[in-house]
Amino acid sequence: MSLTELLIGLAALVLAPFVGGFLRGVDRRVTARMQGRIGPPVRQPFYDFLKLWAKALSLPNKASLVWAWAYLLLTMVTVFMLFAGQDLLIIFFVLAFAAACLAFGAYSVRSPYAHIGAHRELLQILSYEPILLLTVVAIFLQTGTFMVSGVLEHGQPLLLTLPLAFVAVLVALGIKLRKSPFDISASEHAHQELVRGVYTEYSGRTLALIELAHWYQLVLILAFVALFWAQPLWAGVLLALGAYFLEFVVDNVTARLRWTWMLSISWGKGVGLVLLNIVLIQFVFSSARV
Amino acid sequence: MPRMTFPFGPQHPVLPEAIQLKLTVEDERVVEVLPAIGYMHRGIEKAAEKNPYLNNVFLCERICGICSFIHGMAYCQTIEEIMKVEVPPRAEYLRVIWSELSRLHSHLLWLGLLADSFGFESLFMQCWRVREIVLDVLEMTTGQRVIQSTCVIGGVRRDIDAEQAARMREMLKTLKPQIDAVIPVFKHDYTIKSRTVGRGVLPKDQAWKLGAVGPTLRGSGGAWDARMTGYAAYDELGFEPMVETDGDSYARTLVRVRETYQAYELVLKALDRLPEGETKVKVKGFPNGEAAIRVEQPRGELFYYALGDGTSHLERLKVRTPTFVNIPALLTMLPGCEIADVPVIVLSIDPCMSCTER
Amino acid sequence: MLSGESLVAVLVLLPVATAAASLAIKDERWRWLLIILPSGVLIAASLLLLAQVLENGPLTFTPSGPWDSLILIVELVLLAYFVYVGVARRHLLVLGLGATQLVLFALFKFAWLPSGFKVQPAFHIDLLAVIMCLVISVIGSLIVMYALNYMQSHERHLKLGATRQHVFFFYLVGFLGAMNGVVFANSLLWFLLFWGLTTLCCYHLIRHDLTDEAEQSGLRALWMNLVGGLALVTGMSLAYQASGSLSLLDLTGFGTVAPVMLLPLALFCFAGFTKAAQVPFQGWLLGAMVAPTPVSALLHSSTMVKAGVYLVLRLAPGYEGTYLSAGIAVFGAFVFMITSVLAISQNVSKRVLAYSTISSLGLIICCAGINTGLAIAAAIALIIYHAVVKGVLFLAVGIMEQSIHSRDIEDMEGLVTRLPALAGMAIIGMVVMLFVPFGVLFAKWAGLQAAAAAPTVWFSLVVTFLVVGSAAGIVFWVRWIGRLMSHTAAGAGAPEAAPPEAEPRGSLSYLVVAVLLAGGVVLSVLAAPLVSYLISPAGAAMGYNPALDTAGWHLKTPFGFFTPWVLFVVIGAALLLPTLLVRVRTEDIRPVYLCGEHRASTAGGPVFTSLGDQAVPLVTGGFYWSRAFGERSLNVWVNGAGIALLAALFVGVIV
Amino acid sequence: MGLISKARVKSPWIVHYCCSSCNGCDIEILACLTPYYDVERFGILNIGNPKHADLLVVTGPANRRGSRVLKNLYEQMPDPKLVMAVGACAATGGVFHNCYNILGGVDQAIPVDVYVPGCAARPEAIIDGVVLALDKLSKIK
Amino acid sequence: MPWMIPNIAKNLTGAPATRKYPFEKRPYFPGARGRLEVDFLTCTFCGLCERVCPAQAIKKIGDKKDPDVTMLYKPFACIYCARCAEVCKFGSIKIFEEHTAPADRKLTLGREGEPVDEEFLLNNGF
Amino acid sequence: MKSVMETISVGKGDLGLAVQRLLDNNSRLVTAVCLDQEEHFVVKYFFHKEPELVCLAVKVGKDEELPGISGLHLNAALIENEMKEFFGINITGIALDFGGRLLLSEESPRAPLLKKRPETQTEG
Ligand code: SF4
Ligand code: SF4
Ligand code: SF4
Ligand code: SF4
Ligand code: SF4
Ligand code: SF4
Ligand code: SF4
Ligand code: SF4
Repeated sequence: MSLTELLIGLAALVLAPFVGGFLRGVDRRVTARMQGRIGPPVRQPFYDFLKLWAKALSLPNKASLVWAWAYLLLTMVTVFMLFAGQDLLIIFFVLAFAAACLAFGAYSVRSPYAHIGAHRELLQILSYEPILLLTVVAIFLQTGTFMVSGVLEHGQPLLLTLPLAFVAVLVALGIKLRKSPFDISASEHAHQELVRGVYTEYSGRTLALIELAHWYQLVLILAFVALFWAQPLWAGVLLALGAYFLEFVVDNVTARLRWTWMLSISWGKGVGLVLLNIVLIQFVFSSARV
Repeated sequence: MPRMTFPFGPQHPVLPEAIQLKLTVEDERVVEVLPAIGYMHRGIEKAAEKNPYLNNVFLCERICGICSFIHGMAYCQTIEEIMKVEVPPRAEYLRVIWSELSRLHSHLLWLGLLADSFGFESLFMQCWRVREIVLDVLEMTTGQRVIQSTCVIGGVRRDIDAEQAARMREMLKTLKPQIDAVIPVFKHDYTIKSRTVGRGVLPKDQAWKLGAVGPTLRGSGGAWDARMTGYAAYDELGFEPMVETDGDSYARTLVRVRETYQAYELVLKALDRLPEGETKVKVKGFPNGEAAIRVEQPRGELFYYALGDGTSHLERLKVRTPTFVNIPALLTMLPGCEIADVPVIVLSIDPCMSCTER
Repeated sequence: MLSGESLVAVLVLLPVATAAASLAIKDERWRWLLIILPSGVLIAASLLLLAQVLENGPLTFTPSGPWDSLILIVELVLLAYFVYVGVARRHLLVLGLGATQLVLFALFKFAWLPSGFKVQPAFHIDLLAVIMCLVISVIGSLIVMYALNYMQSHERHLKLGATRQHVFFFYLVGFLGAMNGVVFANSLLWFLLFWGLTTLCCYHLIRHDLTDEAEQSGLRALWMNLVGGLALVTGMSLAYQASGSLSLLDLTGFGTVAPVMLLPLALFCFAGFTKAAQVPFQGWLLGAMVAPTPVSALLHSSTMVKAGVYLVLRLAPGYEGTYLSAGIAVFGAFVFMITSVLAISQNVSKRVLAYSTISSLGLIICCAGINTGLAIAAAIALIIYHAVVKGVLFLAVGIMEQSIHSRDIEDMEGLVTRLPALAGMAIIGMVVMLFVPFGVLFAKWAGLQAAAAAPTVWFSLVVTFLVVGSAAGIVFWVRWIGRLMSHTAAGAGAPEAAPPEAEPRGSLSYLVVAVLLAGGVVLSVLAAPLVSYLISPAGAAMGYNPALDTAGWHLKTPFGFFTPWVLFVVIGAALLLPTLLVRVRTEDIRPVYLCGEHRASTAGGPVFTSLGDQAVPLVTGGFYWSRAFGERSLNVWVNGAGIALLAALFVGVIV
Repeated sequence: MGLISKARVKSPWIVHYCCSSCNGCDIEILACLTPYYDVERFGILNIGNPKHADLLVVTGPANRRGSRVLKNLYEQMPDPKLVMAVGACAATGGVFHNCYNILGGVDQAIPVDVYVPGCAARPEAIIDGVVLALDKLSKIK
Repeated sequence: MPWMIPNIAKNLTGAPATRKYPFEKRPYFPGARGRLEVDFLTCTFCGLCERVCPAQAIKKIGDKKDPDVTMLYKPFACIYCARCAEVCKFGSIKIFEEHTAPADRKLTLGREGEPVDEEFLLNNGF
Repeated sequence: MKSVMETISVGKGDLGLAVQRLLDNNSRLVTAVCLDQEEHFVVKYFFHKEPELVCLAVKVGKDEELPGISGLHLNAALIENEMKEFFGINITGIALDFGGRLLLSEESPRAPLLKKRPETQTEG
């Protein structure tokens, strides 16, 4: 890791919450507009965060505190690693650890809603993890490296050769962002049968930590999407924002589905698409391989 | 297999009102449901004995705030029957208009809540947005959005004059295309169908035997609607019940969808044929005798029984609401479904605990 | 310093001698002494052997003396004994397989091999063998020590009249010797004997409790392993016919192999699959759970199944670049995935562990099949880490089982408050098993990269299996950890949390678990030196290019980069920060959300008010999705697919 | 004071409990969330979980079972927290004042900070009530 | 899935439906029952309104001949049914269209339309 | 006019038979109303007999038992529970007995709908 990479990574750590919070604000605003409402101001997530931060401590037990912190810190590591140009596989392994910490936090309390939420969270991991990892492999097959820095140096936009994988990533994105139809373990929107699922037992400051971690995660995932058109950078940013917008649309035109359906979509269609894409590039673009 | 037993309610974001379902699940599958109710019980039947009978109109309206007009009307009809009051025809028509407006807003409200129960937030918003127009019409014609306090014994307290009628027609005209825009989503959307088709199936004979009423019964193919008895002006307006045969949550949705249109048509028809004349007759004396009345609410058949002994206070008032008899049906639908289906199936009978428990 | 030869003698014969002695001695106190002392010697000897091999390179020798004849006699007796078991237990499969193997072996030895045929050298001990020996001797000895405590309680629970521990320790300790023999042997004739001895020990250990279930499981293990034995004998004869040699060195002889050699190699690998309980032979390992826990621990972590993967790995240079290699990779990856998925539906702790073992072995086999320097390194790393961590988990579960009298994960709910030390160790063990930056995942990472870099269309299938399998792994491990952790804190309306049960922290079995766990963590931290001093050289000794660069304690492949220590720091911070930053008072602890109907919880957990204002205890059982992932719905497909893949393997090899 | 206090005022999350109300006020509260009134403009979210909420909105009079639930919910909310009683029932029992299972207004069970009159309370009145509640919130240290 | 798209597309491109209350107040419908005012000066203390009030939100304290006779009105108990206004022969009860303002105390209005203190209410069993 | 009603008085013992006869006719229970008439209860069972209502009236002494009909018609279970709870009327054999805790809670008045409730009750 070079010094510049280190600095970029650190800068990302500082900036990501602002970008993530802002994007969440945009999300809420645009969603409101799609619903014919005015919606909250774009800076709303920051108000929410500060308010939660200043609430009195109230916990179901001490362990949940540790897991909330672990969730945040591990997520921050992934953001740092991505922007410092590190190994994509490791990034997603760490991300899985982070997601597991969220589930651990929910499991650590004997609470029915948190438990069911955690069980469903596991199913979500089961759904998106293969897509993400396999996509990383597909990227590797194109670029010959697992390193983000290497992917950035790759001249050609990945989207051109990995269109199917990109579609699958959009599915994973929806699951990761807990957007309808995949908001089964915990919904951003409260009217869900699990109350708030994995977040049910958190409150105040721990909830703020989790919110912060979500902002980081949003940045991470969108940055990963941007890798599909890494050069020039603005194209990648546009691509990521476009994908994000697409998630709003899908969120607003679908009902929440059951987990069986989610699994069959993500394994059947998601993993299937990436696999197909890999096979395709091995046959069609075999000359492009490094 | 390991089980989980936990309370679903009384405070739960997807439950419209306070009721607790004690759920026992295996994995995501519900194996046992026991309802714990009484969170909404007030004692209205007793209070109705303590109040002068004329005041009870306002009490009865507040048995439920959603179709409050119909509750008030049912009470009035019961007393009118005991006291042999002839309600003027214009009042009968006005009663139909407000009843059907109540149904219209109630069904739109329900469609929204259903959408909410499977996380279709934008659809919920859209339905409620459309519903606001109906509320505006109600507010304009009765003075209040949700609890109208307009029906009284002997007729109605307010009239719809020509100017209001014109404005009402205008507002209803803007309503139609908006309803048209949301209904196809319920009918055709893949995700919605996958959440409702085949979920919470209630076969026809079971629906009948368990006493199910309203869209719950009609969704299972039972062709019974209390409006078929032709109270108020339904006789003259003509009325056919809306029936679907599949008996699942989707069928119940379709029944309500069709009733939404039907209510809309009925309002316009009643408005067109609104006879001239008095809206209210003076009522003298105290009720002496008994009567039982059935009217159709958005959720189904409502039953009122009153017994008067010739004093200013009733001897007994009994209200049996549609949800009360739909609960046994609900309890047979739930076992075997997934946790995620619980809110959808519960909502599919459009439960109203506030009137169930009175 | 002792000579290499004598060290080998110690490592193979000392266990045998100890075993024999423990059979004779029934006194508890003496047994402790008798077991602990040789265990120490064994560990020391394996370390010395490591030093030797690191210094002087592979150790190759043939012991002098009439060993060959002895081996032959013991082998014949062993096979005859299997036949006897088949007869005595009226088990046709055992009988048939034993008899066939006996006949085939006798024919091969007496009718085919020229008399006086000798395989030189009998032993070839390279770094891979030493690593295996370390795993066997160190972890194995620790497990044996653990068993001392365990078996006492076990027999107390069973209320046995006369102790049968001497028999138990006979097989348990003898097992270690046999295993060391397996990994040291170069002569296939010797190899076959040690291989058969592990089968024997395994059979007796599984049926140790002598219940019906134990007998059945023992016999199942026996016949399945005899299938492997038969494949081995057949392979031997074919190999001899093709190459005229029975030396593993020749078989894996560097350079290209003749296509005719592929079939015997495939048969050997098949034998390895049976021993490693790969689909469709997973049944014997699942059934082996009926045995006392030290047996399971031994079978799963350091011995038996490891012999299977060792063989496949050992032969890897032999089939490098062939159809067989690709087939093995696909097969291993498939097993890795499908057993992980099956584990999701399991609520019996030992079954979860068993499936996870099979799954990990599948991954090792898959890596062997990928057959590049990186993959081989990954495979070796996995063998090490898996052995250590699986040891921890099995031993911890063993103690749990004796404390709570159940092996059901459901009954382990909230064990962190009841048995904090033990549950804590188990949780850390599972985390080490599952997440970066710990060793097992490092190996998985390397394996995945190796698979992705293997350049044929086949490997996209392998990669897909691998990613789905690792996701499934997260599900069952995290859920299990969750079950252990789930508790109601004191202050959340609870009068006081139930006091933890008395945990005998100082006892030997706790110590063993702690030592193994510490080993797992330390080895994870030391992943870089481990790779550069042991794993890469071991691969190099087998003829692979070292593929991992460990400069600056990073782990670097040609295409990826991993710095474990950063993550260790973060995890440390995550644990420390909240403890340092936040003061939690009891009054900050709130009852859990129960829709507004919670009541003061009892020691048994939260309570809510329900029907008729009655208090109802909350029940939070785990989800296992058995309709979707259950054995009942999947087993037919799983076994079918396993058989199909194996068939494809052989068909491809033959054609 | 300052930033935190502003954030509190800008981000009131509500939990709603329907305590033997007639539903009239409940649906008006819901209507506040929908496009025509859209209280999310003020950062209001109907979060549905007392542990996350700042404002407990109660409709309907306190009946016997309901007041038990109310106390539980109130206890689970972390400070600072407010209670808003919506409708005549929630304030005094309203039309149900003489029902035998009714204890009276919500204040019979938990302390109430803001009362919103009406039967049913109009969305505008509810919004006014929220504004009043936020005013109180801004004064909490 | 595509069935909702026209709706959200229309919403996204059109103006939001939101009434910007409290910044913009829309006119009330004539005849809406929002706020009650009892004109205690024209009131004759006949008590009719008290008798018809379903919520007991309006009450006469004392006898007509009593010099201390007063009317009490509880806007927080009132269900705005307007029965009282209907029966009052003296038009002493007026209904306004805008709603009654929320407050942090349940005010009871007395003689001059001023809040009455709690103690008085308690003493008179109200 | 709106709903025609025919009332049949039946004895306590004949209730089951009468109900069964109605059910065989594809009628179903709409609800039952209990009336407290000082020295006895009158329970009126309203049946839906397309499209009219039929009322079976049964007179029950205050301390007599009334056999429940929920065995014949599950639909009646909740109604019978409620009557038992509100009036203290002794209905036997209810299919699903909530034991007086369906709507009323511990602290609620007992049998609140009786005209003259026992002195010990707290006023609601
Ligand atoms: S569903 Fe409606 S009534 Fe129920 S809690 Fe949510 S907003 Fe309130
Ligand atoms: S007589 Fe009775 S009912 Fe009539 S006004 Fe007086 S109190 Fe009311
Ligand atoms: S059924 Fe429910 S919504 Fe309809 S009037 Fe009765 S209480 Fe109201
Ligand atoms: S579970 Fe307990 S009692 Fe049973 S064999 Fe194991 S240790 Fe003994
Ligand atoms: S105040 Fe009126 S509308 Fe609101 S809940 Fe009470 S009775 Fe219903
Ligand atoms: S007589 Fe009494 S009621 Fe009439 S105006 Fe005078 S004070 Fe008022
Ligand atoms: S409006 Fe109705 S509730 Fe209010 S004071 Fe008048 S009569 Fe009473
Ligand atoms: S009815 Fe009118 S005049 Fe009579 S007491 Fe009431 S307000 Fe006064």
